[in-house]
Amino acid sequence: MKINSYFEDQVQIVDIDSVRLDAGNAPEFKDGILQFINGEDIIIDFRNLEFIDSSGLSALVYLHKQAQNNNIRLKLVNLSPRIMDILKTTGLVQILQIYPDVESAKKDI
Amino acid sequence: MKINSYFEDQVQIVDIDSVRLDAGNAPEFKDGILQFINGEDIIIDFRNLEFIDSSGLSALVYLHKQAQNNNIRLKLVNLSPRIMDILKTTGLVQILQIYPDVESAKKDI
Amino acid sequence: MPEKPVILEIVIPGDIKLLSLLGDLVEIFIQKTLNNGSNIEDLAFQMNLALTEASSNAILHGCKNNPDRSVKIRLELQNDSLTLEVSDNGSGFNLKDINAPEPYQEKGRGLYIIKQLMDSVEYKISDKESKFVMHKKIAPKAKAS
Amino acid sequence: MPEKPVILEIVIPGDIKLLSLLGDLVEIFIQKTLNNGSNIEDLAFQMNLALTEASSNAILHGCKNNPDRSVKIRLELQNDSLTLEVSDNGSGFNLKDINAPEPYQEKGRGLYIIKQLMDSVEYKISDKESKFVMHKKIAPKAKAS
Ligand SMILES: Nc1ncnc2c1ncn2[C@@H]1O[C@H](COP(=O)(O)OP(=O)(O)O)[C@@H](O)[C@H]1O
Ligand SMILES: Nc1ncnc2c1ncn2[C@@H]1O[C@H](COP(=O)(O)OP(=O)(O)O)[C@@H](O)[C@H]1O
Repeated sequence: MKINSYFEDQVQIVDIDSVRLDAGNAPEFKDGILQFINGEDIIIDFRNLEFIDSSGLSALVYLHKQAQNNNIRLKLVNLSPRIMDILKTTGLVQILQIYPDVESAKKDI
Repeated sequence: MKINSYFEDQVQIVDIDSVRLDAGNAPEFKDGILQFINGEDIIIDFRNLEFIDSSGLSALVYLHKQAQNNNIRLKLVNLSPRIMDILKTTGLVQILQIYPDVESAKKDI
Repeated sequence: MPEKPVILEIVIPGDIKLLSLLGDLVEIFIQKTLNNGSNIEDLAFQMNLALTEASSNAILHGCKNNPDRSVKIRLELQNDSLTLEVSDNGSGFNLKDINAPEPYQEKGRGLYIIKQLMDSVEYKISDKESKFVMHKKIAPKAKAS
Repeated sequence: MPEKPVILEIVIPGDIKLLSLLGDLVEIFIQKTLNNGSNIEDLAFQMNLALTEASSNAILHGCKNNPDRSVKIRLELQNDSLTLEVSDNGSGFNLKDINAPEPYQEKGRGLYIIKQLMDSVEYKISDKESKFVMHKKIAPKAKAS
């Protein structure tokens, strides 16, 4: 999994190249994102992601809680309709911060 | 399988959309091409083809012989390196008329 | 749909790095076997997810992620239904009521997701193996119009 | 490569329309299981072709293209070799010397192609089934440098 971080208009954006986030690579994803959770809000761009399982969801919940503990916001963008379905089924849309795209996530400060 | 025929500089060109030519669709291919074997030379453009089996090869041999009987030429173009390998292994490069692309097939009258 | 059932079986070592193979293969297999009908893509995706959940449980809980053990999956496609089976040689567990997990919970969403995707699930434990069986009805093939 | 073998089994009705499923699945399976090493793509393609040849024989000659019969394929991936098996319930045939076909011949290239692609082939007939078995050595996984 390649995790790539860059700044756009002073906002930290992280994108991952994986098409699948499952029990096989969720630990790597979790550790990879964790290092960016320090001073500033983060946007994770999931435009490449086509599949997520419950281990991937667990990683998102964990990272969301870590961000809260650090008083920053973790914003998830470009989630596919199928992944949105899974987030709805599991009730995670209620707690995670989800935006349609990078632009709308940047605007909401 | 879609078999599409058109004329370019008065030369008849036929292309097929299949990525596979095997025992499952070789009869359809054979019958589809047969109807174009009448008065004029034909170029078959295989740029979409990624796989051929012995039934596909048999169809090519049959069509080649039909063309010979009708005193026309059946030219095969845009064969992938892997398909060329199979034609070499089976000795069919010796009898079939193979060209790298449509242009070179058109030039060789 | 063909007259006889279509069956796919895969046996892999209990290694979580092989997990993605199983789900993706099942998705492709369903797409290619039932290659007409517009909702096949969704069905194939859902079965990928259900199988991935059951298989990661079999690998992580059943085999303790030990590649010297193995996990077997089996998909049987009938005319109007499909069955997914995931077996391991672990000691099994007690399949009780599967309830919706709390959003802030960090574990325990796998079986719940499976339950949402399938029509019924059962768990069979014998001396030889623990087998998780999942059923789904599928819409009969649409007639070409 | 994992410690235990990786096994793929598929059972389909004897219907030539399902032929492409088998070869493509085997190709994808090999690619995903041995997902490093540059010559994997070629190996996977060659096994697609060998399996397609043996399966079309099993469907057309073994099952007479009758979907009420079935064909079983099995791929076993070991550390340094792979075995492909194709079984049908037909009456079988006599595997003799496999010779290069004449270019103008319209049939009989399947077994010859298989022989070129594999290291060895055998044919086993029992009361229950006819089984065509193909072996291939594979280069051990290249160590990451
Ligand atoms: N194949 C299995 N072997 C042993 N225990 C299992 C198996 N599948 C599920 N379980 C048990 O069921 C529990 C719930 O599974 P699940 O809902 O998938 O959540 P999670 O795997 O995140 O804990 C697991 O924690 C485990 O104790
Ligand atoms: N599974 C099988 N069952 C019965 N006969 C078979 C089987 N496989 C191969 N054969 C016999 O071997 C012959 C040669 O096969 P092959 O080289 O693939 O060429 P083709 O299928 O074009 O005849 C077939 O014509 C058939 O008689």
